[in-house]
Amino acid sequence: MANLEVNIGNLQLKNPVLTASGTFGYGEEFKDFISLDRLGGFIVKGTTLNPREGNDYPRMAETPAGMLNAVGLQNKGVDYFITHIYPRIKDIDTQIMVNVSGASIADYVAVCEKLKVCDKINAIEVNISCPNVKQGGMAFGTTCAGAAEVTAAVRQAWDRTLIVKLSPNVTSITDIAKAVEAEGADSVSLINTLLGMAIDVERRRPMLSTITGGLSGPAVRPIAVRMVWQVCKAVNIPVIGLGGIMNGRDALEFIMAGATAIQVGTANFIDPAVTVKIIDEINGYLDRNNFKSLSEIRGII
Amino acid sequence: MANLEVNIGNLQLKNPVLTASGTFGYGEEFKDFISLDRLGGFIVKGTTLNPREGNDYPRMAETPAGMLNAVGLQNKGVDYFITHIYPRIKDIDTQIMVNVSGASIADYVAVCEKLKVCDKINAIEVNISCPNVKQGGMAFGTTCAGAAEVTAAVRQAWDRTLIVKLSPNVTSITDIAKAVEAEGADSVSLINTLLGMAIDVERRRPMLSTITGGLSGPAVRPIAVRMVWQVCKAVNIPVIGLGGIMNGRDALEFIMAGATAIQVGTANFIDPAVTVKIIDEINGYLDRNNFKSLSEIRGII
Amino acid sequence: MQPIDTIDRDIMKKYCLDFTVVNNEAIHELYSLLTLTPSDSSTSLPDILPGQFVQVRVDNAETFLRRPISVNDVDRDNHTLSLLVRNAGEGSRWIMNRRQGDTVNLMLPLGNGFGNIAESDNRPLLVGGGVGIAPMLYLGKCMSLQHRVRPAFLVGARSASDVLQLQSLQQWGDVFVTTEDGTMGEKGLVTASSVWNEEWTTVYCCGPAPMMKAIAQICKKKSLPCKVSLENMMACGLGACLCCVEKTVRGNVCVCTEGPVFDTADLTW
Amino acid sequence: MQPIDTIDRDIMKKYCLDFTVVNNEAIHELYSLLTLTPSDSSTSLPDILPGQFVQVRVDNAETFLRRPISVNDVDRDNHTLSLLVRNAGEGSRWIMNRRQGDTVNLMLPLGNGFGNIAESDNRPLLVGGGVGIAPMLYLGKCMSLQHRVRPAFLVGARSASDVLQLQSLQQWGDVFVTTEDGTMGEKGLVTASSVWNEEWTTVYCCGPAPMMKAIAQICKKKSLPCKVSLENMMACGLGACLCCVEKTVRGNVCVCTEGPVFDTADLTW
Repeated sequence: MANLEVNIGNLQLKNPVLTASGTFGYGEEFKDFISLDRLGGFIVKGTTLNPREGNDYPRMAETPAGMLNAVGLQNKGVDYFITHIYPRIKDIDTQIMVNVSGASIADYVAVCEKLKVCDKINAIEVNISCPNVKQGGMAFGTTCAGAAEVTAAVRQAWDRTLIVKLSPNVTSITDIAKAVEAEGADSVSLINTLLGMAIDVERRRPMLSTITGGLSGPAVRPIAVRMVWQVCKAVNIPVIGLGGIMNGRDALEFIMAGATAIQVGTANFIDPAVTVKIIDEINGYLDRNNFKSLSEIRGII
Repeated sequence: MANLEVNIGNLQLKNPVLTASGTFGYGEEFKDFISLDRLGGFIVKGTTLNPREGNDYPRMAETPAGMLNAVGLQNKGVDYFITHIYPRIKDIDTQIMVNVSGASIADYVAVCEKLKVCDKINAIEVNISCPNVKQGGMAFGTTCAGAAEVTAAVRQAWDRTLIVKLSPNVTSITDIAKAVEAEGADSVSLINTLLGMAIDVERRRPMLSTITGGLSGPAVRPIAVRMVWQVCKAVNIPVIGLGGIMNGRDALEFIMAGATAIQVGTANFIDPAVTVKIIDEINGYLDRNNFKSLSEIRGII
Repeated sequence: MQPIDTIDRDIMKKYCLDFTVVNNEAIHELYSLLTLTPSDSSTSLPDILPGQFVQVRVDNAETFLRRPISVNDVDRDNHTLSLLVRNAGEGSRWIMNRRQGDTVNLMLPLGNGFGNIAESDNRPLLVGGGVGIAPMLYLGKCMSLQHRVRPAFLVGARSASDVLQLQSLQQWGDVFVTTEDGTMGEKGLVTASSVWNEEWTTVYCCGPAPMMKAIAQICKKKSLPCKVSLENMMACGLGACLCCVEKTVRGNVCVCTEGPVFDTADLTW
Repeated sequence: MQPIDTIDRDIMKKYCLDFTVVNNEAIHELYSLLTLTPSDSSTSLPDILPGQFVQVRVDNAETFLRRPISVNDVDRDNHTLSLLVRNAGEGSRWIMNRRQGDTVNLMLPLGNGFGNIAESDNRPLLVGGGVGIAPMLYLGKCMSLQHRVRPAFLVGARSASDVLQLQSLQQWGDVFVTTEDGTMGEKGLVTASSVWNEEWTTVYCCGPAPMMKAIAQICKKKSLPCKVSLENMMACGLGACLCCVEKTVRGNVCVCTEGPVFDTADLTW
């Protein structure tokens, strides 16, 4: 039984397996399939200052080894989360993080201010990379200036662990990562979805109501592993890797590329118990190869 | 039997189905499986001024619904092509194009100058997006200035049809497309491969000798369709779409996104007769839906 | 078997289990009827309410996500459930091609189902178009066995050969048929059936969206309660991905958890 | 059947054909022997030279590219070819799981093969390690039937139970065995076999790279011609993708077209 504990800034995780925002609801949706306290942590879905209805149906399209989504940050708003959802999940023995989104810097800051009352929320993940909203989202994540501005403002408002989620839809993700590191981010998570599109050829119309959407799933894993490897070599803060992780082998690929922790996203839709299987498979791999801890293989490439 | 003819600048194609550089050799490799004169055209593999041995083995890794390659422009050089290969293929009744690569602007120009003697070569595709070479290649393709510089120089040296192949590894592919259009490119082809990476977790080493390589195959199709759709709305020159096309439906997806022609790449590795099947499937679709020509559905999204 | 009316759907546990194909009958060129039982004989078949569905895992090169399929019938004595599958693409084709003895992984039970049947609901009409008849068989069976209510079924099909599971339906209630070519029952669409001249207490409906919307209109005019089962595309089936949303009077809700069955009064049709 | 020595490999037509599984025998926990015949009975089995290979199309969620597999045997009278498949991953597992009657798409014949056998080559030694024995069976058969040369086979395996196709090999030549645990033949690796004390005219070898390199060294010392069959990863199998290259004295060449068989004098080992 190897040691799977990892730290993201001051945040201690019992193991490196987290769930990606927007793919795991508020955790409760999966409690019949796994014991949530086995997870290193989970990141509740994109939360905004005000309630959002999200985009029109259809919001999803299946693609080769992946899927496109255009949910558009549907959520009941931060106040509803704090009053109705947080009390139900706060005592689960794992790290619960909130993915924070906004259309303006003021929005991001306001959500962080409100979340301070949740003393069990030790970390937030700032989403500057959502491809499915008109304002904000990816707009902030595709320039160093925009990314730095959001990070600096949120850093002022939030003194617990601050993770910034990066967009892969850029020429140089390392430049963006360095910019948010410089503004005090404790960690970066990558990759968010790649902007994609699919067409219903028989009906001659887009598959998504928004025409374009975010691509996720194993299809994008090679791109994600490459970006994580590049960013790990460029920054000194811990990196959280995600993008198409379906099993323990995939998770280890990100860790060997340098990731301190990983997030499981789309795979939760196909196997609701995949996260605990991944934890067990990582464990099995370390034991089989006589590694005592993840640090022995992290960034080995 | 609908009309499948399309024009790329002054270049007339009997149908929109081309083959992507580096996936179809010099055509001859496929002559046992299809009659080459059925193709709209084929693009012979990346040709450089001097012979190149390419990268070390291993150069390939299978990924979900795709593959990574790091061939590194192995080729015998433009002189060898002109003397030994061109004479063998020049009389095939289809459009034969040469993909031109270089480590410097001077290289690109020199190759074009030499190719002028090949009077059956009516078009070249300038590769400013190869992710697998140290100098040149993608370096030119990821900035508007670099892309414009190569295009302007080649435009001076080559008065036949000039296609510029764009890299998807950028924040805004429309800006690059507009830059090369401004310098006189007759067409843009996209997407080249996405920079990716895979790790052999059991051996704890990269799958490719170059660590990173180019991702192709159906996995990337949603990204390619999105970029083609964006570029078609941004430029006035014909766009050639490619990226994970496996069948007629996929090809029509690109055409409905606005592409004038398409290239079949990785699919040639799985079904050597796929190009001809795609031509027949496009035909069948148009007939079944009573379309007389591709122009009725091109850019319908 | 616990009477379904005593089951609180909100506390029904969900499972992800391997099932073995006991039988796979091609009942039509486009439809197969698969009978499945838990592969682990020590695992009992989970409770399933009429109108609930399962998410089937598919393993082929073309398919990535699970496929939602509504439960057509449940046989407690034999520990089996059956799925009526329509050939609608690579995913459903893979399911239809499973042979006896093959293993298929299911997530179940999912969705709200048709809900409890009120005492006053003693003249229910169950309308199914095409594969939409699938959930109606199990609903009618439960009404008949657990409520001593003999439901009426209204089946719409293109032609006589497309009327599915007629004998099975007739076990539990009277069956009225409409076919577009008039080769069986009344000619025309279900909306034109003479059953609409009779009195009903509630209409339960599943089929193509245009059909369900037309029937919702009829019920509105007659101020009849109408429940429809929707088939929005979904990824997870658990309310996590928020992809299968339907607009309702209370905003966008997930069809996989708030549905698939909706009272048409709650929809924005 | 046309004697293979009269076939000019450079003008051999390549085909992409559906084959039907005639037989699939699990000859070992890790190996299956598949016998295949063209699905279209009017299609004759293409000419195949010893040492050539086929590209098998795989259809499952994990596999995208074809899998190259060397031809183990060809039976002209029954229009079948056989493939010895080792369980090496999702792709080969899919192939091993094909049942009798299933269809598999093949591209063939691919590669150069072992080439023509010189008159002077009257004491050939065919060395196979593990699944590397696959091409040696067909090579030995052709030598025996078409050259009246009785080849010697040297088979290396971990243990007696891992020695494959012993009886088939013995039909065509003398078989010498080495096993790492000494449970059959001589104990040790093929490189330690006493057969190296005898005189040979050419050594033909297929197996793990370290084994082939060691044997190349032995041959070099004895200035014996040595031909090895390489198994580099490949995508197309046609010389188009340039992924399977091997360094040679004349630079990088494609194993799929210039190989898979190389004279070790041409390699940079």
